[in-house]
Amino acid sequence: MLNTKISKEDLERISGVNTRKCMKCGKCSATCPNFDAMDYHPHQFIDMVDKGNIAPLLESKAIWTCLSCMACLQRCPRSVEPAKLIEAVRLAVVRQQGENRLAAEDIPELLDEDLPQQAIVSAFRKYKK
Amino acid sequence: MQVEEKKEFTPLIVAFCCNWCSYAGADLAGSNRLNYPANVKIIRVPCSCRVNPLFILRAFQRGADGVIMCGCHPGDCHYTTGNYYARRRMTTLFSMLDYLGIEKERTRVEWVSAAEGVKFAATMKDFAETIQKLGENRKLRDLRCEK
Amino acid sequence: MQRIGVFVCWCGTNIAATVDVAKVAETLKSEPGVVFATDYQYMCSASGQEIIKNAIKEHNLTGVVICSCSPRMHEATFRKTVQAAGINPYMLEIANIREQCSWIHKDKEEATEKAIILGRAAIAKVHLNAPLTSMESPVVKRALVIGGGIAGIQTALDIADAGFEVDIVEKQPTIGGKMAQLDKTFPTLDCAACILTPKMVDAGSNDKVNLYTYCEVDKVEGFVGNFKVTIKQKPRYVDATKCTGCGECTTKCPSRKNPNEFNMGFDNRGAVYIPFAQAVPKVATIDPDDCIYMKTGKCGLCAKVCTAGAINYEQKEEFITKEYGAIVVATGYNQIKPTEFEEYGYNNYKDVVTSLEFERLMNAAGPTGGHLLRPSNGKEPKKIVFVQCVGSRGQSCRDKSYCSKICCMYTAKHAMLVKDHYPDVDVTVFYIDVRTPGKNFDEFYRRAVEEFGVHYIKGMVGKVEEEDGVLKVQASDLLANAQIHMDADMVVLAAAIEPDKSARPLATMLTASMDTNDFFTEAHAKLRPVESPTAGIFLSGTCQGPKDIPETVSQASACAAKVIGLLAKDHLLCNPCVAHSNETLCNGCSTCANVCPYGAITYEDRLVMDKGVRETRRIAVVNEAVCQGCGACTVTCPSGAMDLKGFANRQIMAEVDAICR
Amino acid sequence: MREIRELLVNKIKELLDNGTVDRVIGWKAGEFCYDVTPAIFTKDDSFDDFLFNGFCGANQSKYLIEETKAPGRDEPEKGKILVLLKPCDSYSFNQLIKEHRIDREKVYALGVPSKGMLDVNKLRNMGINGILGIEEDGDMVKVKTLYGDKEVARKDLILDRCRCCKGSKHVAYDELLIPEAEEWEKDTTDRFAEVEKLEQMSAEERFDFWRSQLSKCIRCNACRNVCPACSCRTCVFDNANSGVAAKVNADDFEENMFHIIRAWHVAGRCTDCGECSRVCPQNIPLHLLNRKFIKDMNELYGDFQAGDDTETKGPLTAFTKTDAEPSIVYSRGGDK
Repeated sequence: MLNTKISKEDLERISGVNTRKCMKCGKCSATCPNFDAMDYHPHQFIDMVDKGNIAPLLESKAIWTCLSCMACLQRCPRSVEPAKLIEAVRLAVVRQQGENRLAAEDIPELLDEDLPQQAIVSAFRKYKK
Repeated sequence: MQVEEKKEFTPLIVAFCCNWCSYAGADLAGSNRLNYPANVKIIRVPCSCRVNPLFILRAFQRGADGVIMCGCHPGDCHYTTGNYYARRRMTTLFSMLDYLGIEKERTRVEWVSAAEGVKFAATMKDFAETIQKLGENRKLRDLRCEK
Repeated sequence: MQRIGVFVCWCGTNIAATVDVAKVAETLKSEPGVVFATDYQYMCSASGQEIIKNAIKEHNLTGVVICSCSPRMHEATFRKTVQAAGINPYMLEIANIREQCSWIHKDKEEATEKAIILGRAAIAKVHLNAPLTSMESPVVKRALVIGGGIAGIQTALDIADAGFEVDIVEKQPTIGGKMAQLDKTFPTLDCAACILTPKMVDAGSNDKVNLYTYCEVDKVEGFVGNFKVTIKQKPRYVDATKCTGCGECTTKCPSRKNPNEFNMGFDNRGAVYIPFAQAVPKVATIDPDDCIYMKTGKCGLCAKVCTAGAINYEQKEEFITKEYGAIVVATGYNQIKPTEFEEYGYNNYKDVVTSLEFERLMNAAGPTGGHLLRPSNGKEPKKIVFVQCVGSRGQSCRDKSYCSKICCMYTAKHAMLVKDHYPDVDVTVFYIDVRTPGKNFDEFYRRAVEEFGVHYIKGMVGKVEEEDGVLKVQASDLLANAQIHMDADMVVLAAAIEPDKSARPLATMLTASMDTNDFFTEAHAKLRPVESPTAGIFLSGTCQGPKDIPETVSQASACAAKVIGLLAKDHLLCNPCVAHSNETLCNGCSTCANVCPYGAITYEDRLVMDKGVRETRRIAVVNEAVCQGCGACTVTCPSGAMDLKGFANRQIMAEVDAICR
Repeated sequence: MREIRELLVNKIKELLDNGTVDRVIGWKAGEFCYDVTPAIFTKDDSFDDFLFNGFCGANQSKYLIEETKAPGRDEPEKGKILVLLKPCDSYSFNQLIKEHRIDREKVYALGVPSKGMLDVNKLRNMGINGILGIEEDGDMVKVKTLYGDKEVARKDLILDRCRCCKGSKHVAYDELLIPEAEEWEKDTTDRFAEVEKLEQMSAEERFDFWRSQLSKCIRCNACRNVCPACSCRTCVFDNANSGVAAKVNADDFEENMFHIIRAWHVAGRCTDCGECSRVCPQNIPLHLLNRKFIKDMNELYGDFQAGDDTETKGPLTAFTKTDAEPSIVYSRGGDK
């Protein structure tokens, strides 16, 4: 059972992100290369965390499909750094025992030669606390 | 039986006010008949950046129990930058006084605009109460005064 | 020892009801130096002032203390009074026993006691007062305007209109500035040239206005009323007095591959050129970097075709020094080149342009004759995407932190003009916020949406890539929570505007302060918006912050009013309560100059006699015409050499002592 | 130490001989072997009594104010003066140049290495008295006393101020005596540790601490006279017109006042050279006042080292629009 008591403050502390800096320009989601695979998009993470609407994010597919490519972080004109916030939501889930989506031992099987280095690194990042 | 006469302690407070904002704020408090303790005495200076630490120490030396400095809000200084310098000077000076063991509540900086008569009166009232509670300034005064 | 008179005002019952005025006068009479004390119903009245004047004469007073209302109320009145009786107006101090005493206290005993203490403090101060004389400095009745855009032109014309001479220094060969490059202007859509060029002609032909085009400010000395400015005339290689502006040379020049700055590089000009047809002055200029003769010594075609004999390859830089009473900064802005925003592909794709470039593409006098064509293939675009806030409102190193203010409106204008000229073209605008405060501005924007059918989408563009000659735009539609992919033939970037690069070194020359974005700082954000804190320096137009044309013109005229107010005076009376450096105490350490917001402190080597020794020392010198008397220097000076007249260290300490007695 | 002295004397002679400089500020023995006094040597002087040892701690930069000032009337124009700067002295040197107090053109600055200077009080605290002679020998110091010879580890005698040394790099020089002087092995202490300890105390404890220290002050002005930042031509305390002139401390308040104002006047300019505490005959830890200002300014306005260069404005002559408010003082320190 997921701990749904993760608060906005927890996420801000883990990520160092200040959601109030966002000016809702959507540049993060405009930049996102994996937009279609995400049920919640970078700008929504910022907005929903800001509003304290966190439970849906903890259950979301997006925290696993986010590539951690950091494009949104790079492009954000206000340095809000959505990627870090998504990472924080993911960590909030992963840090609960047994909630990791991917076991370390499963990863080698999934690797293929075309997979970019970054994807492998981010896969490990998503693996466990 | 002799009863020692106990005089109630009324603190002496010196307020340095910049001419353009806080002194005008004090005037506005007056125009609006907003009461604050009579033991607050105002000294007019052109700008908060004119307040030399020597003046503050001098006030304590001569028996002031609290010293407050008021200036324009940062960004609104009549001379554009004066209160920015004053802010750094007072912060470091107050920290030094605290370091020497002088009660930190005896010194204060408050930004009061010409429109903030209410704030001026409230600030002075509050500061006077704080000093009243702290009691007499004994740590930083010229003891010759008592002779 | 001073002979001090104390005058306690009743202010009707305002003071007298809560303060025992007679007791105050009586008590203060026994203060040292007080030779006369009285109270009266209204000190500020004619008869009250008479009492003061008589007492001064009768008792040979050297100093006056008035216990009355706030000095902010009647200090000026009483200064005149004492001056009329023959003593220096600065030998007066006011004890504020109304606003800061009678009005706020109810207990009469308490208020009376406080009034006495306030009176004592004023007496203690007067003891240390010294007569002060306001310095007078003459005003040179000529203004300099730096920058010849719409702001500079408007300011100059208004100043000239008041009968004062005014010089405009413009670094380009012609005045006109950015506005000359614009097509139409919002919110009325009248053409920029139609409203600007008459003003340019006015400026050129007005005999009170001198144009120094192709010139730069080289050096500024002096202070308010008395600036001495050296202007550098860059060589045009054309004798401006002979050139008739016929343009023959510009058509014959064989060096043709030089990007035309006026048309944002969309076409080429000759090495000898006149920026545009309505240029003022209409004089040709040779760019030595492009000229074949200047580079190789061969050609000289322009000299041959010039019947006026105006071409002069030997022309040299010249320096002109003139005096001015006031200087107006009107250095304007530039639009940033969004080269660092690689996601928009500005560097790679010709069809991604900035809005100023787009302005030229739409302009009837532009490279395409006003026919909107794609720069890549010269075909008409069918779909245009506008992106707002490019480089504005950001916090990263490539962004400006401020809102560029004009983009929302000109983007709406562009979108509307495109739809007006080419109704079939699909126009989409990506925005973060649409900001349209201004008369008829929001109506204008709504017309673009409602009448012309421009699509406004909330969200930014994340990526622009070209595929088969089509720009693929990837963007957010935040309200639909979707990432959109759309094709476009052109992408127009509303890139941020920034102050002109020449502003920073100019600010240093003028000792005028700037913010971190290099916009000039105004003396007061609300109450003195067209003056720099440095006396005699005025701000016109976008050098102070982003502005549209209506706002620029109103600020330019406001600025002119301030300049005229200054130039109308024959002399400036300086505030005598200024800083003063004691030469025997001064260390020459420069700390005071570091905190002076006005650049009023300079240093000179002076022969000083101190403790029986005569030696040359570096000494701080305060320019009393420039100093405004804030006192920042007096506190930063460790040796106490710097003091403030009228608010001297000893005066303030005497007040402290009197209060704490 | 001997080898360095020899190297130094040779270098000085070379610079005097080739006319680069016409005099040098060096050191001579005072009454005792450990009270070394700065002294001027010229070409004609014998260098036999020229000293260079662990007691040559004095920061010489301040002398340059007098030595490089414009000549008075009828005075001959002097040539360049050679100054020997330890790494820490070079900060004061820079600061004085920033303040236009030294004419850089009239100085030849030779950077000399330092491995920490010695504190004779530490010998005394070990119970070693009647000192006749001190000889440094590598890591050891040999002390000749009335009561026989003693040997002490050099590191145990290092001045406290050197234990938080700014490093062996000179920030200003014309030439370095030993170009690649290596960092000496110091028993490093955090220079703000003592300040922090005080900050942690209650206000009453702090007050008692400072009263017990400052009440020792005999107002000899040694701290003021040695300080390269406290170098006003006329000090406010000596200026009859300043309103605060005082030659002696008449009471507790004036003891406080003198030291607060002294620390305030050098705040943002003090390079933390530690000379004030070194010369105090009453051993008052005066540097703790200066360090408090330095620590506060570092924490509130960003790290700043006075004398790092000759241009940067000090923290009290600069500002940012978002500086902390003075009320921050209420929430800092030990007793909140």
